[in-house]
Amino acid sequence: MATIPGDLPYIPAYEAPPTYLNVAHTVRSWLLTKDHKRIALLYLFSITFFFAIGGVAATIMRVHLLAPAGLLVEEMTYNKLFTMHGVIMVWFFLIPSIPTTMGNFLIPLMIGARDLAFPKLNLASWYLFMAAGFFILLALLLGGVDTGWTFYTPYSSRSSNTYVTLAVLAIFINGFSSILTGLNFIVTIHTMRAPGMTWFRLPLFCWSHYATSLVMVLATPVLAITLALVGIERVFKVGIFDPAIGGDPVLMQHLFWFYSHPAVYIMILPAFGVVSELVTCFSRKRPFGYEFIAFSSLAIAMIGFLVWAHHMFVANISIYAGMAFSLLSFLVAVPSAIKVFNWTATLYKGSVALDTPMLCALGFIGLFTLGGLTGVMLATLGFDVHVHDTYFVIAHFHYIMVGGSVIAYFGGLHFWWPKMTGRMYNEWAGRIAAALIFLGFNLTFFPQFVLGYLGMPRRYHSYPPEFQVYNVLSTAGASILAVGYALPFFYLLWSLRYGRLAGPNPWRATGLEWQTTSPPPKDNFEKIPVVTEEAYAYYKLAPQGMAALGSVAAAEARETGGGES
Amino acid sequence: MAEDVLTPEHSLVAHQFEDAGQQREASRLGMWAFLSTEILFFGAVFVAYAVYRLRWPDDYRQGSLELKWYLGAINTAVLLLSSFFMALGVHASELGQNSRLIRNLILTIVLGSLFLAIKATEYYLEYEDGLVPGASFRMEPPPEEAGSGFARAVKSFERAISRAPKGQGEVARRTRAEEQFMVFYFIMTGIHATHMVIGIALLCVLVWMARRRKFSAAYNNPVEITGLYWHFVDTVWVFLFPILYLLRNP
Amino acid sequence: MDESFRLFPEEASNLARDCDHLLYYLLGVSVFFTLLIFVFVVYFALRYRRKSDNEVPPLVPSPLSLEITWSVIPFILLMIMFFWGTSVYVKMKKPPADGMQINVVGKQWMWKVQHPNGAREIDELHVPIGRPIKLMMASQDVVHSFFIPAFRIKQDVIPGSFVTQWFIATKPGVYHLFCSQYCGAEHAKMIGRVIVLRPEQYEAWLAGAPPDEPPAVAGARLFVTYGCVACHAARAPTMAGLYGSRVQLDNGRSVVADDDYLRESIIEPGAKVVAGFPPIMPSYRGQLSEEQLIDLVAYIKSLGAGASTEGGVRPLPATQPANGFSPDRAPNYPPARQTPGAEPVEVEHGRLGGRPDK
Amino acid sequence: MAEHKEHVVPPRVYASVLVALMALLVVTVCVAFFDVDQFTRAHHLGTGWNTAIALAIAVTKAVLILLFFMHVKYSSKLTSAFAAAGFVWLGIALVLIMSDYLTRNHPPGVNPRGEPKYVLPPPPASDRPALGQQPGSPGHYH
Ligand code: HEA
Ligand code: HEA
Ligand code: HEC
Ligand code: CUA
Ligand SMILES: [Cu+2]
Repeated sequence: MATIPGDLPYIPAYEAPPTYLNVAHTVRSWLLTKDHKRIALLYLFSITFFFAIGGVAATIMRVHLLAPAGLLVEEMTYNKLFTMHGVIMVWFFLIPSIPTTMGNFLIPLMIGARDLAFPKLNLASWYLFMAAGFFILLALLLGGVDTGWTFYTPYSSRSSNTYVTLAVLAIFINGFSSILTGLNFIVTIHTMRAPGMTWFRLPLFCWSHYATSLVMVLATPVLAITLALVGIERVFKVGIFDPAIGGDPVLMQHLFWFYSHPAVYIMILPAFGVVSELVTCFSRKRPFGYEFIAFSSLAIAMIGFLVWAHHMFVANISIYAGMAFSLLSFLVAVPSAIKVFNWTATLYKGSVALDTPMLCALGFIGLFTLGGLTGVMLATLGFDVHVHDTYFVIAHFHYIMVGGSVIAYFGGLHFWWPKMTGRMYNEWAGRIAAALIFLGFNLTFFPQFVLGYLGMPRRYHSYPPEFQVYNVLSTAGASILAVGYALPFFYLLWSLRYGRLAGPNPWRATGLEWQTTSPPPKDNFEKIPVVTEEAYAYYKLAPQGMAALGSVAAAEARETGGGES
Repeated sequence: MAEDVLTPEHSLVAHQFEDAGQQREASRLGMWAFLSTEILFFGAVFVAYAVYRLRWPDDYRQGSLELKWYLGAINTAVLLLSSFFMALGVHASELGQNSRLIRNLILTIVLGSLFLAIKATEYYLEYEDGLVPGASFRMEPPPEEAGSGFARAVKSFERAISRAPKGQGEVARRTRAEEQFMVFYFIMTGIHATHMVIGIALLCVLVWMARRRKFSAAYNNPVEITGLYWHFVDTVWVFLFPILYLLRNP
Repeated sequence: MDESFRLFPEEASNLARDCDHLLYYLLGVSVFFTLLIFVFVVYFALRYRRKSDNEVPPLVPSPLSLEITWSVIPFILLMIMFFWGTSVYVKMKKPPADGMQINVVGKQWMWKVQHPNGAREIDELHVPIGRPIKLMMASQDVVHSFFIPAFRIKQDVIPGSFVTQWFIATKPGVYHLFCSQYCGAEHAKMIGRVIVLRPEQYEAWLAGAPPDEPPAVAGARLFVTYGCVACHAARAPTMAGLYGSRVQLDNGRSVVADDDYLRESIIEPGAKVVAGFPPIMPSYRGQLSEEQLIDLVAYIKSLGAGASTEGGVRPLPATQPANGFSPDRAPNYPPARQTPGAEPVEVEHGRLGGRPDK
Repeated sequence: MAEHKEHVVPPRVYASVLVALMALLVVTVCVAFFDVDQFTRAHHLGTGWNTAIALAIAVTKAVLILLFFMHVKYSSKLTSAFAAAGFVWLGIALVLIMSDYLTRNHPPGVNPRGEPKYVLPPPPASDRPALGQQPGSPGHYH
């Protein structure tokens, strides 16, 4: 266990020195803050906002698809809805979600640093994000974009008469926000670790964020320039990708996926990190195969760069290239498998507590497995030809992105909520929400696998009647899902005022972030801790040691239903 | 050395760092990570260029032939020289020699601006030749006498240095692929020039800071990392020059 | 069986069976591992539930052998997927030489189909069973994707080049035809029907369809109206025997004159210039529609394949019509969907065929 | 600060690097006006040498700048790793994208469009522009 010299006793919040939250109250102190924890909260508000917009778009789409001819909206409106849904969910919610909120908040805490290496860049990154958000909302309000989140040329550069240029600009700017975040994490993890915090004592959360950051830094510029080229082609009517004026549309797809496949690992690797933390904490075990989990993150990040053309198997690429990319895609499944098996094995002989975060983590393992396995099916050449661009693909990636990343995000949010706010949320509400999300999710997206194999193409505003049953099931699931997502919104807000005080370590986790107060003081630690032990050394604690780890706020909250403070 | 007023070290270290060494390490690593981003930023266009160049080798070569290689060569020399002065500037700052630092930074700025001036001239000549893609791209190469007096002077210079007798028979028509070459030419050199402008702005800030004696042998991170950036932009040009101007053989 | 609870689409081509078998394997692996993980997670979570708040479980060593096992087993299963999937893919991409060529042009938002004898249809594709069909596809505007779920085939139709797809239909019926690549407002309406007929029915249908010029004949006319003959009778290389031959280019390379080369030579003559000829041919980019290009290429192909390289004027085929056609004459398509007398008498209505006409 | 005194590169090194860079610049320009392929083809050494030489010189120049001007030679392994990463990843993009474009239409028969498009040429020597002739002068179109 790592120690802070002069171990802090448990200090109730009202006597505590100012925390990062109440050190200053002005709007200015928030908008110009360089504190990584405050920036994390700024991000939290922003991405929640975007998640709601993306979710509303999804809900409208699902309701619309209740009837074969479509219920609600015009063709073009539907097209703009799924584009906005994809663009916002991917770039404005999921890619920033875990890194910019939990990553920002926790990485310095976990490695025992006072802040990220470049606090100003961190703030700049948020402003870039907001600028990008402004442009994407502007595009939405002016009339929307209809190209799909993939912006394939020549449709995007020649044919569409919607606000493509504006949307492309927004994503361009957003890319730089993402790059700055990644850069900051890389440098922080390399140079700012506390004394004694060697690489193999790093929490797995940091390992996976390190891998994520590499992908952010090395892949995002390619997207930026590709979309810039699309914009240039569109505005100046010159021939870059449009075959009518001398270009090659497939090249655009290559460049787009060179970013966008690695980007899916930007979305999942942080979730892996969160799940590693949750599984270890709630089974009080050192993770099974720590090094394997750590290195598989790096392996996924690396191999993830070599597989992009599996999105283009029917785009007339050379069949040799098809084979190479298929083979490499299979290789990516091996490190993913290692992770899944190691998490499962970590439970073995553990002390498993099924609190909300853990429920999310276990749900994640199951749903990610299913999503990943269907990904492997898609990487199979002969099979992909049939299901490419059908609902099978939609189901695959929602299983990973919603069933995986978003659930992990919710798990992490609940887990670190007491650290961020100092309050416990209502445990039973949390469990109900987790169960609703799990059920609603499966009902929404499982039927889409069948739908996809039956041949229903994606991005369809209307569909043949024999597909209706599955669509109705899916919509029914989506409404349960929506309720599941809305719940946390309320009880988390509620807990800010009425939640039980959490104390520094409500879950009795190891890890430096739990050794400072909740919420942490502005500079994180009174004194930079010195690390003397590996991470997750639960087994070294005697039961008394476990008791000394912290309050049992979590257990009490569970018993009393999280009530008054 | 003696000219420097050494500021106490701790005031230069940002609060999140333990000491100046950590800070230096961090800023340097940060810059290198940023440069790897930049490599891929430029790189994607290079890849696209390579794909198309392989597809239309002749048209792209034809495009190369229409560029003014001597201006490109002069610009390369200018930029290499500026990099040299930048390196000397960093050297000066490492030794804490403030006035030498300022001198070298200013030389770098002057050369960088000269590069941009030459580049602008080139753009102008290309505009007169009808090489700007889009509506003003001319499929027929302009007749020898076309253009402003300046352009005509350049052309006669060109005739003088070219060894092959000109003006025999028809000149090949320009093709769409050649226009595409020009698209890439303008995008690549345009992004590069934008980087130059940013670099010059950073250098100006450095001069301003140096004037106010912000740097010392103990603290010169901004100079060092701006230097890295400048050299990187130079490196990009080192590749742009041959692939755009010099691949003129079949 | 209730229509709406179908789990698998109809198998109506030679490729469908392969794809489905592959699916069974993939499903087997997926279901197995999903269940495995589910079962273990649930079992462990319940079996090792926390008993007391201060419980401290022991350290469980993580043996390397276990890590290796659970890397290697999936790896092996994955490699089986790879080889199996690839073999199916290669089959899908390898058309037999004797295929009957049907031309397909995609445009926002319809599929235009032309049969070898010239018969045209829109958003419908009549094919006979038991015969390899090779689709030669082109797109007039943006990327479309030609998708027949019952055949398990799909091919993006990329503008700017010809793409091909092949299949042998095996089961008479009416099946869906979808456009599966987003292509604009009415992407969801860019759908149609594939009508699979017995060979005799197909012949009957062909005979009943309104006659139209076969592509090669139309191409011959275009060759005249667009002034190609003016040059290609004298100053420019002859077209006879060009298709399939190896053409020497002026940059020292050589290419095989395939469909795409012919297409490119017309659209972008400067891209590959034949050795020994001046690059004087004008570009026809933007002047010829994809259909006209297909026609021209068909015409050039009809002039014979081979490796003849001697120059000289070769005669235009006898079918060459009189001059005087307006090149921009609207193509004379039969009205969509009302192919008279073409409705097959005894097509077993594919169970998927319930889609009403738009 | 005494414990990690940075390596200070003497200006003499910079000057020699500059000289080398300028020399390479002159070489690359000169080579561009000389049709190397003409020579190599005559000796069965393949084609594309002009491009190869130009790129090799560019790489050399870049390496010189990186090593000396940018101090990679004197920096930590970590710095070199990040300096290399960008180039390596660019290489990935280039190689894998080219793996598609260069193997299109292979093998014969598999892709309906026929045989490999580009076949190595043995062109008649007389067709080529004379040595040293300005490429692109109208003459090269016969
Ligand atoms: C977070 C996002 C995310 C993640 C992590 C993944 C992960 C994977 N994806 Fe997915 N994918 C998307 C998001 C994601 N994908 C999106 C958004 C699209 C659609 C884009 C669009 O067109 O709009 C897509 C599309 C997509 C396609 C293209 C489909 C098409 O359009 O035709 C393919 C094809 O190969 C694919 C494959 C894979 C593979 C092999 C993995 C692997 O990484 C999965 C590895 C994981 C496992 C394999 C599970 C765990 C393993 C075990 C439990 C062990 C047992 C395993 C075996 C024996 C195999 N994905
Ligand atoms: C991170 C990524 C992400 C997430 C989280 C989701 C979430 C969901 N997606 Fe999304 N989806 C994509 C990424 C994502 N999707 C992408 C990339 C595409 C492809 C786009 C394209 O084709 O270009 C796609 C496409 C897509 C389609 C296919 C459209 C088509 O092809 O025609 C469908 C259809 O069912 C769908 C449904 C859903 C549903 C029901 C959810 C649900 O999980 C959403 C549930 C969320 C809510 C319902 C919001 C709840 C929040 C609140 C209620 C808070 C309250 C707020 C306030 C009070 C302010 N999605
Ligand atoms: C002004 C004269 C001219 C006209 C008009 C013309 N061509 Fe050509 N064409 C040429 C010349 C010269 C070449 C050989 C040089 C080259 O490849 O560009 C050529 C080459 C070709 C080739 C490649 C031949 C080979 O041997 O590989 C094809 C195919 C072709 N033309 C088709 C057409 C078609 C179809 C049209 C009309 C739509 C047309 N041409 C109109 C002059 C012309
Ligand atoms: Cu055509 Cu979608
Ligand atoms: Cu992918």
